[in-house]
Amino acid sequence: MQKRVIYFDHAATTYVKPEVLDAMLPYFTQEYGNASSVYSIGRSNRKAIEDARETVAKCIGAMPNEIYFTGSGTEADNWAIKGAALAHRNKGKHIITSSIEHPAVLAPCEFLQKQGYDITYIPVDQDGLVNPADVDKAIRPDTILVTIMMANNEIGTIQPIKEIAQVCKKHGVLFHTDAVQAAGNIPIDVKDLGVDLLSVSGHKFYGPKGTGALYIRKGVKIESLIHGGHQERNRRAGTENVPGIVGFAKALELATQNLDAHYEKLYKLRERALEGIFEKIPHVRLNGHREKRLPGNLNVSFSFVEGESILLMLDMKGIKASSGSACTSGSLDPSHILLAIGLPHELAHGSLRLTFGESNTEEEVDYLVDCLAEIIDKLRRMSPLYEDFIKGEC
Amino acid sequence: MQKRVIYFDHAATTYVKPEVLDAMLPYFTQEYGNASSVYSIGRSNRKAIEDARETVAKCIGAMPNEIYFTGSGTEADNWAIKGAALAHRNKGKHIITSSIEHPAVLAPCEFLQKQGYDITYIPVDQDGLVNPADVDKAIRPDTILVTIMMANNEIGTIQPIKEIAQVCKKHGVLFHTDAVQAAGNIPIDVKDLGVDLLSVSGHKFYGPKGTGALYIRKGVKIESLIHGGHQERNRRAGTENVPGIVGFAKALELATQNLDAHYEKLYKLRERALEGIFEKIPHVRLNGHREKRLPGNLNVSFSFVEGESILLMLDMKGIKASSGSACTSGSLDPSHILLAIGLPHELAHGSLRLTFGESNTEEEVDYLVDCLAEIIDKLRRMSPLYEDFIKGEC
Amino acid sequence: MYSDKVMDHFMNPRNVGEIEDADGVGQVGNAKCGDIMKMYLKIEDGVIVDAKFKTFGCGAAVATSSMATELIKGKTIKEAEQITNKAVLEALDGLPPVKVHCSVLAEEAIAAALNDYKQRNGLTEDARYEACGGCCGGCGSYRDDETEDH
Amino acid sequence: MYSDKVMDHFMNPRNVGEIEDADGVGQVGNAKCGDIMKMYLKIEDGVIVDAKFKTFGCGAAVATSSMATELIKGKTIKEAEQITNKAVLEALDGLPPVKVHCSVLAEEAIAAALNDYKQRNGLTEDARYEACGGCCGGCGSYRDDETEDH
Ligand SMILES: Cc1ncc(COP(=O)(O)O)c(C=O)c1O
Ligand SMILES: Cc1ncc(COP(=O)(O)O)c(C=O)c1O
Repeated sequence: MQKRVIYFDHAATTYVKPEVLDAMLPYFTQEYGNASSVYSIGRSNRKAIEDARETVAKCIGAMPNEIYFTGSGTEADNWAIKGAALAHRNKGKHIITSSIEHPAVLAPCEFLQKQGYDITYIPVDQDGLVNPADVDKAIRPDTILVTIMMANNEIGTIQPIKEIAQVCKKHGVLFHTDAVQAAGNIPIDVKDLGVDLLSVSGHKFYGPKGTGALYIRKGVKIESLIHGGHQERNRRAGTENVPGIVGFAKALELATQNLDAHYEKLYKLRERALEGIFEKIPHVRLNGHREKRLPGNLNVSFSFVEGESILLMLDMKGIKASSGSACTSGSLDPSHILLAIGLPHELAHGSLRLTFGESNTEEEVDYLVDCLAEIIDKLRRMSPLYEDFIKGEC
Repeated sequence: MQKRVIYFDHAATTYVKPEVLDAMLPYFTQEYGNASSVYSIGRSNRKAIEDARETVAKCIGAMPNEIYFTGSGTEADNWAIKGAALAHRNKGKHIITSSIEHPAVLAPCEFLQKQGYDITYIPVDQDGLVNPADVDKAIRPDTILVTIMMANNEIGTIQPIKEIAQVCKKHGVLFHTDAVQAAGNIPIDVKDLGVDLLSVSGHKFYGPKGTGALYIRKGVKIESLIHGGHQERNRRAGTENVPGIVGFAKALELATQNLDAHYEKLYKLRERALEGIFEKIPHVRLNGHREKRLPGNLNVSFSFVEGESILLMLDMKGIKASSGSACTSGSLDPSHILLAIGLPHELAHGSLRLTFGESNTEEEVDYLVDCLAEIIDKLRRMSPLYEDFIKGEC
Repeated sequence: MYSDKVMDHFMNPRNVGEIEDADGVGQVGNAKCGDIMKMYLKIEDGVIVDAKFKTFGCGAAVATSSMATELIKGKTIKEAEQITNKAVLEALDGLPPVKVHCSVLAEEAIAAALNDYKQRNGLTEDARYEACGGCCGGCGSYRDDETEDH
Repeated sequence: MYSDKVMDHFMNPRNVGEIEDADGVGQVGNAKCGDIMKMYLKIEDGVIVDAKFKTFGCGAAVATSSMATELIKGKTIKEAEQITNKAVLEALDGLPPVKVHCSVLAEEAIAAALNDYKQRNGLTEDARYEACGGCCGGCGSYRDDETEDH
């Protein structure tokens, strides 16, 4: 019996679209030359890379020579943060970030802290929003970098990036944004946003894993993270992953072309799920901003139950989702993001993230809602917290 | 008219073997779940990664938990060198390397030099060999790392890694070797070699580009290069490139299984080319050690002519090769490796690297020799240096 | 990640519920850490004739609760006191390293319920049983990043 | 990387060779840098009636030598002196940035040969013409890592 599989975890990773894989395939077995070679097979690879660079640039409003391909979104984040920190340490060692960043940003900041840098974590409000005025206040004469994500990976909240960029510009401080979750889901125009550095990751928009890119505004000084050969205009060494780069660009191109339809579709699925859940299940709360959020992101907390249990039971029904519960992260604490928006530990443990994608249907959403109602009921009936709550009520 | 293509540049990069691509394909479009997820689609990815790790470990005589997947050979080299430098800086800041390393090793060393580290470059003899006694002499109380490549990318010379490792062990100094060119061409057993750190790159043994691995001996302290999520046991962050990892392991497994036959085949092609060239073309010299060299590597210098010109003319005949000439490297100097073995600039500019691979044939080699004889003759007839030489002779 | 046994005890937990007139009740863990186990025992002539539980927690927490109640049913208090977290682990065909603390929690929940019984019956001098706080990591179940995958 | 014109002039270079009784010979560049151009001129009544070259160097070095000889043949000395590296570049439909110095070298080679002719005929006071050393980068052809691909 083939079990039905319904994938609601597109923020974790997406499948590679067939058109994307098709674009990549020739570069594995046929067009495999080294892109730095003088001979013709290498030159066709060089052209493929430069075409990809142009495509990516166009998709985010940059110039081709402002795009640098990396091996992941995490590498792009590490490069932006450590590279800027190293290049500007003579000016100062103060970096500002937010309390709800992805580990790909937080961990480099913590690393730098151990190297003698000073990190300020801007808090967020109950919806997960950073207040640009807080950034303004936090900037000091020795501030060299502000890094605040464009859209959050767990609660989907979209930050006022343009306003924060203006604050940074006013003070002459570099601004990096982690747009890994934003790319392919909402429009990105680096010039309009006014950012200096911006990271993206291929496997979040139906491109291949192990690919990413860093936008570096022309004129921005930044040290390399990976030193070696002359690739990527001397800034990111290593034989170019040609199929990966081609697939990355193709995926971003497809995503950008269809952005409105994509947004509309995911938004509808999200709202349908949201309404269904709130209608059928009591004691639930929405995490993240009601409107300023990624179209495909739904994050809710169910009182009295724990997230991993929900995930396992959903999995038995063929539904794939994720949670901010400690039990699923391999760490001992629940999601720092959910705590940062003020959730008590219990509700953080009881969170469920559903992230919708292009192949999901309304029927799948309805099935999800039915399953969830049943699962939450079952888990609550075995929860001592629910028992206490009910007894307290009567 | 479809032009014949003969690829003699396998040290630059290889095609992906069909079996390798087949192993990768399911992970692009079907098995795409996040390997860190609790649900079943993610778990099958986790298993694929851990199976790959076991395979790679077996191929180089390591334990699975000593293998860390990276995004390239360059990243593995950077990680080994910068990671060791950072983790051991309290002991000292002296690093020893050789004068013929790949930029993926030299550039991180130069970077560290700018950060206040002290780098010693061990010279090589006319065959490109490092003398372990020189390493012994260079080690100081503040030496924290020795990094010397296993086999050279240009001249193919194989270093006495085991002897160098013994020297390092005697002094209690960490030893890293860049085995990017060695892997898949000669046997590697990390325990027998006695190395602490060893880097490899997938696209040099018929695996995918954008993949690599670092062997870190259990117990070796090393700082991360890419910080973020908990992947690779907290040591190399970023969503795992599952198809890449699977392809990397499959390729290394195939290469290791067939190592003897592979060696024999490439060795024969190399010797045939070598004999043909020396028979038909005067004023040529072999670069690198006559015996202690990679089976598929042939590097020769032709007096009075320049390398890029040779490559272009070979390309017109459908033959793809490479050169240590400055004109092909994008830098202003010819190969530092050829200069390090004592070649005058002129001969370094006139070098040609032919690196044979599994799909090459004897017939192709014979065609190469004929083409080369013709091309070198043509180029010499338009060379003012050859004119001077002939005039000097009579 | 979980064995079939664990998944079976998670999806079809045995002995879920309360015992209205329980002879001993014990609760360990706390919501902050994501695991709470509450154990109800019915004890007759020193023998555990019934056991039920309620658990807030992950799959492993539910499964270990279920297995623990199964293991102690029909046992004497002495026998039940000798059931360690290892026994629960083995009965479930093991747990991932990061989940081992759940089995410790189960052992503690039994102990807490038994202690409650003893106290009610004047069989112990401890005013309060010192249970494991339930907050992971305190009981030797630390992840070893060097040597273990998780 | 190279235009069709460059490849044509590289594969089928015009005017390769020596002129035994040349009226002017100039050589620029050096083996260290990988580029040497030697230019032979036959000059009659102030007009370049023949030009030949020998070049050690990359594809661009050969092609610019070839094109340069083509451009000056039939020209007066004055006209030839006004042929800049830009003219050579344009005639070849351009060169990659890292190869622009080759066109400079070609301009210098012509100048050196013309200078040799003038010296032999007492038309100049310079004892020795100061040619570009040929070592890349000195003539504004530096790579700009910020803005240009190579
Ligand atoms: C917001 C955010 N930043 C960075 C990353 C890191 O991207 P990757 O895992 O592709 O390296 C992710 C996803 O994992 C993310 O969601
Ligand atoms: C000896 C050596 N080390 C390191 C590298 C870097 O590997 P990659 O380009 O795959 O990052 C290469 C090849 O480019 C190499 O030949």
